[in-house]
Amino acid sequence: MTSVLLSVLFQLVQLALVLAVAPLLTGCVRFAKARLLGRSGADPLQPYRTLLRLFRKEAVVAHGTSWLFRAAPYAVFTLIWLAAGLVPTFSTQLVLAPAADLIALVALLGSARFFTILAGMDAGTAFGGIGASREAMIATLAEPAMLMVIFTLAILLQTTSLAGIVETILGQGVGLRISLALGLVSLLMVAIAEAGRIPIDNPSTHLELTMVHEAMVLEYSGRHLALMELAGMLRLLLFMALIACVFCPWGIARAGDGPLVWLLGLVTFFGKMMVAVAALAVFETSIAKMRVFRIGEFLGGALLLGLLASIFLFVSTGFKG
Amino acid sequence: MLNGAVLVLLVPALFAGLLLLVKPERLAARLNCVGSALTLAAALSLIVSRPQSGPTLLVDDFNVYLVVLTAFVGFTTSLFSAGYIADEVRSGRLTPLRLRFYHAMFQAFLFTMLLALLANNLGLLWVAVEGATLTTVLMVSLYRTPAAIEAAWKYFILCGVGIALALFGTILMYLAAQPVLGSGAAGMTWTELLEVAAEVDPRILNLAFIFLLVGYGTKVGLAPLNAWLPDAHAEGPTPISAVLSGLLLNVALYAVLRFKMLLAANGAAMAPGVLMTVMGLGTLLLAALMLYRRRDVKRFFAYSSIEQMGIITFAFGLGGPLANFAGLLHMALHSLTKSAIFFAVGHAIHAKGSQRIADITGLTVSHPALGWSLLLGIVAIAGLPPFGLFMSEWMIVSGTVGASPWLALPLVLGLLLGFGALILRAQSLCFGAPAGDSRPLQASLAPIYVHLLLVAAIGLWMPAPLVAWFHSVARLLG
Amino acid sequence: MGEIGYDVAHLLGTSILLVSFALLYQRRLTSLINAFAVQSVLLAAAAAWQGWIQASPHLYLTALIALVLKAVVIPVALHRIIARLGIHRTIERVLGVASTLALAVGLVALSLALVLPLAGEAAALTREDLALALSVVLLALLMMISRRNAIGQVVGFMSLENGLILAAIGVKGMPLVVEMSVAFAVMVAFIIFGVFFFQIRERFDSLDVQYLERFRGEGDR
Amino acid sequence: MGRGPVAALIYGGSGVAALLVTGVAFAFLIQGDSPWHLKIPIGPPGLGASLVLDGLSAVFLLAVGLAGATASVFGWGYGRDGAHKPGHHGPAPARVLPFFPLFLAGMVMVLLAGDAFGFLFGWEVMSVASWLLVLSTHDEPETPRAARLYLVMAAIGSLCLMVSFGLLAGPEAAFSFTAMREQGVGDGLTALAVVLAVLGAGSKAGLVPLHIWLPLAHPAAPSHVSALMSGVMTKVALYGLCRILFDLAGMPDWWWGALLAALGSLTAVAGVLYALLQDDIKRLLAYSTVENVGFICLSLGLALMFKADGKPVIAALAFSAALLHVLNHSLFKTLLFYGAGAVVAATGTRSLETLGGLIHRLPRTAPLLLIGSAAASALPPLNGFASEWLGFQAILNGPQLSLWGLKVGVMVVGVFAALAAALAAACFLRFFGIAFLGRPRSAEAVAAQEVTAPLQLAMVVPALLCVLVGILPGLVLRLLHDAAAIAVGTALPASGSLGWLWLAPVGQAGGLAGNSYSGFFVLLVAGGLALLVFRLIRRHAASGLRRADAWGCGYPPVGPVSQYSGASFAQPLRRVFASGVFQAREQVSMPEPGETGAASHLLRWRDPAWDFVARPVWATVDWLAGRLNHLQFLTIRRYLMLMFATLVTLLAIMAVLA
Repeated sequence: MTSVLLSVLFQLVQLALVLAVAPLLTGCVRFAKARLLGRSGADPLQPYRTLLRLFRKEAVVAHGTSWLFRAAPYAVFTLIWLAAGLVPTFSTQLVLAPAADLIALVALLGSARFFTILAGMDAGTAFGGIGASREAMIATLAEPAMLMVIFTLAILLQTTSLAGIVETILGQGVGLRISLALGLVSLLMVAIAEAGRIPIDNPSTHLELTMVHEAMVLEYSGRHLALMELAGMLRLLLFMALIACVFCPWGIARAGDGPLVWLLGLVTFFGKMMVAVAALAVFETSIAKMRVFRIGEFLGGALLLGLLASIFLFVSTGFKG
Repeated sequence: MLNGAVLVLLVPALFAGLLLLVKPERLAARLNCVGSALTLAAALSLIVSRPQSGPTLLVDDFNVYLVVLTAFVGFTTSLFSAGYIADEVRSGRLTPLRLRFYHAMFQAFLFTMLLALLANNLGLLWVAVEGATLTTVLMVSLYRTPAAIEAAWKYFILCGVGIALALFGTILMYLAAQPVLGSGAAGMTWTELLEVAAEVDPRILNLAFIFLLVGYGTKVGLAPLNAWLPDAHAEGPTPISAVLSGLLLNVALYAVLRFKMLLAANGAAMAPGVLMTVMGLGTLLLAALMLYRRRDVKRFFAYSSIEQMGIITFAFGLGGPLANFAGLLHMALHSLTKSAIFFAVGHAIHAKGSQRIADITGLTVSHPALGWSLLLGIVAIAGLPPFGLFMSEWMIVSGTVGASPWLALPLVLGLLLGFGALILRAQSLCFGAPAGDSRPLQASLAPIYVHLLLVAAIGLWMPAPLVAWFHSVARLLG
Repeated sequence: MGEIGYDVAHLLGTSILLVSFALLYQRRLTSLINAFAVQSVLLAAAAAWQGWIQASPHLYLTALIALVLKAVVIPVALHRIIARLGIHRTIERVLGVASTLALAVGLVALSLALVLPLAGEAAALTREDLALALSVVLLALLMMISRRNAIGQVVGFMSLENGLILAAIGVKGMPLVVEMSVAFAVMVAFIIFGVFFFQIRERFDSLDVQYLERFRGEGDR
Repeated sequence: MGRGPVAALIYGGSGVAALLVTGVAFAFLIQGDSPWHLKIPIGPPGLGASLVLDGLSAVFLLAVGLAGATASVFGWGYGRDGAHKPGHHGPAPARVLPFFPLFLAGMVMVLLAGDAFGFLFGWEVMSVASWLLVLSTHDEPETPRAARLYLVMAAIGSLCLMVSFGLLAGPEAAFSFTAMREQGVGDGLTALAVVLAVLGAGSKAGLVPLHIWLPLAHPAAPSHVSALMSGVMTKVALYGLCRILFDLAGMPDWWWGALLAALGSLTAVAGVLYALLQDDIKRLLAYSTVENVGFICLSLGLALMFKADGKPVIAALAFSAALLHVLNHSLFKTLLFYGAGAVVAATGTRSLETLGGLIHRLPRTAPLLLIGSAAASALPPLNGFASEWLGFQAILNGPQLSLWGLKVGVMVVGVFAALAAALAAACFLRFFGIAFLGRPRSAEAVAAQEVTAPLQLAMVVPALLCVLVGILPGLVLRLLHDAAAIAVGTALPASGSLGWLWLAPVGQAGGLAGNSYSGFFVLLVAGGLALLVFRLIRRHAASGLRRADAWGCGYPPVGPVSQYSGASFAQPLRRVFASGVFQAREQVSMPEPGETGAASHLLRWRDPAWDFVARPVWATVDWLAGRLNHLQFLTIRRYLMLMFATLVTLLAIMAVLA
C-alpha cells in the first residue's frame, strides 16, 4: 500500500518537476548557444518571464478559426505533459508507468503533434499549411525510426516499459553492444527532429520559408501561445530525459530505495540534463540547418539505423542461442 | 402401340403438317403454341408412365429428362415466338407465306429433335439429327437477306460434312457390332449394342468414336468446329436462336454421350473422356476469348452457348458421379437460361431496332423490366448465385479439383475469361444512358420470368425426386 | 467364289479411289462432273457386285439409286446449271496439283494405317473395303477444301457420300435404313443446293463461294 | 436512398435484422458456447448446407451486424439529405433498395456457412449485390469501369477460393468444414490451397497488388454502401482467410505466415501511400482500407508464424491484435465513410480540393469525423491504437521464432507497420485538415449545410464505440477468446492485475514482461490534467479573446486559394516516398514576370499495380482475343479445313497410339 502511495507521490512530483524545469532547460540551451556564438545571451530564466507575460496577455484569434484552434493548445500541452510525466527522471516508481509503455509514449507524442498540425491548418493561411505539411513528413519518418529503436531496446531488455528498461539495465546490466550504439545514434537523430532542433528545424527562426514548428503556431498568441511554447519546452526535456533514462539510467531510484537515493536521483537528473544542454548547444552551433527535402534522407537514415540496430541484435545474441 | 413416346413424336409431326395448311398467321401462331403444349403434356406423361423401350424407340431416365426439357423450352419458345413473330409481320420483315413455312418448320424441328432423343436405332438417330439440320437451315435462311443466306449456307455445308462424318462413324459402329450381333437391325440398336459392347473390337469402336465426335461435335459447336453456330444464331429469327442454343446443341451432345457410353462399356477401348475434356476445354477457352470482340448481340450469346457447351462437354468428359451430375444439371440450366436470354435479346432488338451491342445500352433505364430480366439472365449464365448455374459450376470445378487438380487451371481460366466478357457486355447492355430511339415493349416477358425463376429455384433447392433422377442418369453415364 | 468375289470388290473399290484422285486432279468443271459420274457408276457396280456376293437383294436397289441419281440425274443437272449460268471456267485451286496429290497419298496411307491393324475378326473383304472407303471420304474432304468453286465443293460433298456408301455396302447385312437415308439425304441436299444456287444466282451472279462470303460474321468488321 | 414507406420498410427491416444479428453474435461471445449448428434444406444435392456459429464467425458477425445497423440508419436518411441539394441527386431508390438487404444477407451467409458451398454462395451473393449497388450510380462516368473491374476481380477471388476449397476437400469431396478439418490432404495440395486462399480472399480484401478494384469500386457506391464494402466486406474476406488458413488447412507451415506478413506489410505501406495521393475523399478512405487490411494481414501472418513455430500464446496475441483491428477498423471506417457521405450530401462534391472550412458548416459531423480520423491514425486512447499496440507487441516477440530469416523478417515487418501507422496519421491529417479546417475552397463548400439527424445518429454510434473500445480494449479482447482458441489453439491469457482495464498481453506466459497499456488511465489522467490546466488558466491567466485577421507573417490576406491544398500538403511526403515507386512527377510552369497568365502545376504519378499487373494481363487477353477474332471471319473453305485438320489430327493420333 505504501508503495502505491509512494508511486502516486512520485508521479505528482515528477509532473511538477518536468513542468518546472522545462523552461529552464530551454533557457539554458539558448544561453549556452549564445555564449558559444560569442553573444552575452539572455538570462536562462528568461523563458519563465516570457511565458508569464504571454499568459497575462489577451489572446488574438484569427477570423475563421474554429474551436479546434482554441482547444488544440490545451490538448497538445496536456498530452506532452503527460508523456513527459511518464519518463522516469529520478525514480522508476511512477504510478502511471504501467498505463503507458514506450510505444504508448510515442503515440502520445504523435497525438500531440496531430493536434498541432490541425491547429496549423485551421487558420487557412499558407504558412500554417507549410508547417503542417512539413511536420507531417518529418513525423512519418521520425515515428517509425523511434519505434525501431524501441523495438531494439525491447528485444534486448525484454520489455517496452520504461520503468522496466531502467530496472533491467540497473539490475543486470547489458554491457556494451553495437546495437545500443546504433540505437543511440538513431534516437538522437529522431530526438533532434522531434524536438524541432537544428538541422531539422530552427526553433528561433522566423524566416518564413524555413519554419516548421514555428509556422504551425504562427497564429497563436497570449495564453494559447504560452501553452504551445511550454509544450515545446516540455518536449525538449522529454527527449533529453528519455535518452538519459535509457542510455544512462544510473542514479535513478528504484523501488525499495530510500529517500537518500531519491535525492541522489534528483541531483543526477539535473546533472544529466546540464550535460545534454551543453551537448545540444555545441551541436547546434556547429551545424547548419538543412534543406527541407533533405530531411527525408536524414530521417530515413535514422530509420535504417534503427532497423540495423535490431538486426545486429540477432547477430550478437545469436551465438548465445 | 400408341404410347407416350409415340405421342411425343406424333403431335409435332401432325402439327407440322397441319401448319403447312393454315394460312391466318394468328391462328397459326396459336396452333403452334397448342401443338407445343400438347407435346409438353405428352412428354410429361413419360415421367408418370414410362413405356417399354422397343427396337426403334428408347425410353430411359436420360432421354426422358431431355425430352421433357426440350418440350418445355419448345413450348415457352412458341409462346415467345407468337409475340415476336407478330412484331416481325407488323414490321414487314416476314411475308405470310414464309410465316406459314416458319410455323410448320418449328414443329418439324421439334419433331426431329424429339426423334433424335427417343431413337434407339443409331441410323434413326442420325436421320433425325440430319432432319434437324435441314429444318434449321431453312429457318436460318428465313429472312432471305444476304447475311442470312450466307449463314445458312455456312451452316449447311459445315453441318452437312459433319453429319456425313457422323454417318461414317455410325457405319463403323455397325461394322464393329456385326460380328457379334450378326447382320440386321440388331447391330444398329443402341440397347443391344450396349449389352455386347464389351465383346466388340475396341479399335473399330475407337475409330468410330472419332468420326462420331467430329461429326456430332460439329453440331455441338465444339472448337474448332463451331464456325457455323454464331452466324446461324445471329441471322435466323430469334426464337430459332433460342431453340438452337437451348435444345439442338443438347441433342447433338446427347448423341455423343450415347456413343461415349458404348465406349465406356467396352473396357478395352480408349477412354473417350480424355478427348472430350480436351475438346471441351479448348472450346471453353476459345469461345471465352471470342466473346470479347463481338459487336452483334446475338453472336455474342451464341459464343456464350459455345462456351457453355465446352463446359458441359468437359464435365461429361471428366466423368464420375459428381461431374456427370453437374454436367446434366448444367445442360438443363443452360437451356433454360440461354433461351430466356435470347427471348430478352429478341425483345431488346425489337425495342432498339438493331442487333449491334453498341446500339443497345441502358436497357434498365429505358425498359426496366426487360433490362433487369436480361441482366439477371446474364448474371445466371455467368454462374452467379442465386441461380442454379452457380451450383453446377461449383460442382464441376470441385469435381475437377478432386479428380485432377491441374485440369482445374485451364477450366478456371476459361470460366474467368468468359465471365469477364459477359460482365463487360452485361453492363453496357443494361446500364448507362440509353442509346438511340427506343420503342415501348408490347410483348409479355412471362416466358423469361418462368425460365429464370426455375433456374433460381433449382439453384436454391433441388427436389429430392429430381436429385434421385439425375443421380441415376449420372450413374448411367458412368 | 470367295477369291473372285474379293478380287472384283477390291478392284471396284480401288477404281473408285482412283477416280477420287482423278477428281482431285481435274481442272475443268465439266470434266470434274464427268469424273464424278464415273465414280458413281463404279459405285453402282460395286454395290451390285456386293449384292450378288452377299446375296442381299436390297443392295441392287442401292446400286440402282446410285446409278440413276448420281451417275445420271445429278451430273446432268449440274451440267445444266453450268450451262445456264455460263460458267465454264477452270476451277481455282488453293494448292498446287503436286502438293494436293502428295497430301492425298498421305491420307490414303493414314487410312490404311488405321484400318489394316484392325482385328482379324472383321472379314478381310470388309477391312479392305473400309480402308478404301475411308480414303475416298478423306480425299473428298480434301477436295472440298482445295477448291474455291461452289460446284467443286458440291461435287466433293457428293463424293464424300460415295465414300460413305462404299463403306456401307462393304459391311455385311447393313440394314436398308442407312442407304435409304443416304439417298434421302443426297436428294434433300440437292434440292437445298438448288434452292441455294437459285438464291445465289438471284443475288450474286456467280457461283464462286468467295462472293458469297462477303457477309461473313459481323458486317461492320 | 429515398423516402417513402418502401425505403423505411427495407431500411428498417435491414436495421432490425442487423441488430438482431449483432445481438446473437454478442450473446454467443459472452456465453462462450460450443458452436451452434443448424442444417438447412437448401444447397447442393446430397450435401445440403449447414449454418454454424462459432467464436470466429461470431466476432466477424458482430462487426457486420453493427455496421449493417448503422448503415441502414444512414441509408434511410441519406437520400433525404442528398435529394434536395442542387446539382446532386442520389441514385434511383429502386437501384439500391432491393440489393442492400441482399448484400447484408450475403455477408451474414458467408460468416455462418458451415460448408464450402454455403460459403461460396454467400460470397458470390455478396459480390453480386454489392456490384449492383455500385452500379446504382451507373450514370456517373467512372462507375461502369469500376463495377466491371470489381466483379471480375471478385470472380477471380471466388474461383481461387472454389479451387482452394476443392483441394482441401480432397477426392473424398468433404465439403463441410467439419469434414474438411478432419481430413488432411497432401502437403503439396495444401500448399496450393493456401496460396489460392490468400489470392482469393486477398483479392476481395484488397491485398496489394490485387487491390486495384477496391479504390475504384468502394467510392462509386452510395456512401452507406461504401461504408459496408470498406468497413465490413473486406472483413468478411479476411474471415475467409482466417477460416482457411487457421482452421481448415491444418497445422501451418512457416512460409504461410511469411507470405501473409510480407504481403500485409507491402499492402499496409502501399495502401496508405496511395491514400496520400488521392483527391477524392471516398477513394482516399478506400485506400486507407487497403492499408488497414494490410495491417490485419500482417498480424495474421505473425500469428501463423508463431503457431507454426509452436508458440501458441504469442500467436494468440497476434491473432487477437488482428481480430481487434478487424472490429476497430470496421467501426472507424464506417464512421469515416458516413462522414464522407455527409460531406457529399452537404456539398455535392468528393474532391478534397474543393472543400475546406466544413468544421463551421457541419459542426456536429466535424467532431465525429475527428474522432474517426484520430482512431484511423492510431492515436491513444482511441481504438485504433489499442490494436496497433497489440500488433507491435506481437512483432516484439519476433525473436522467439526459431528460424533466422523470420526473426529478421519480423523486424522488417515492424518497420513497415510503423511506417504505415505514421503515414496513416499524415493521411488523415490531410483528410480532416483540408476538408474541415481552413477556409472553404469552393462555393459548394461555402453553401454546405449540416446533415439531418439520422445521418448524425449513424455516425455517433460508431464514434462512441471507437472511444469505448479504445479505453476498454480488455473487455473486447475477452470476446475474442473463442476465436483465438479456434484459430491458434489457445486464448490470450487473462490480463494483468486490474483485469479489463489493462492490455497486458503476454505477461508471465513467457516473452516480454511488464508491457502494459491502459487506454482508460491514459484518458483519465490526460482528461484530468487537461481539466486542471484549463481551470488554472481560467483562474490565473488573462481571459480576453479578440478576433482579428490572420497574421500570416504580415502578408495581406489573400483568397482561400493561397491555402495549402490537398496536393501541396502531400508534396513533401510525395517527394520522399512516391517519387520512386509511383514515379510521381510535378510539372510547374510559371508565367514570366509581367505576363498575366496563370501558373500551372501538373502532378502525375503511375500506379505500379496497374503497370505491372493489371495492364499486362488485360493486354494479353486483348491480344489473344484479337488474334483469335480472325477465326470469325474465315471463308467456309477454311472452316472446312479446320474440321478436316481436326479429323486428320485425331485419326493420326489414333494411328500412332494404335
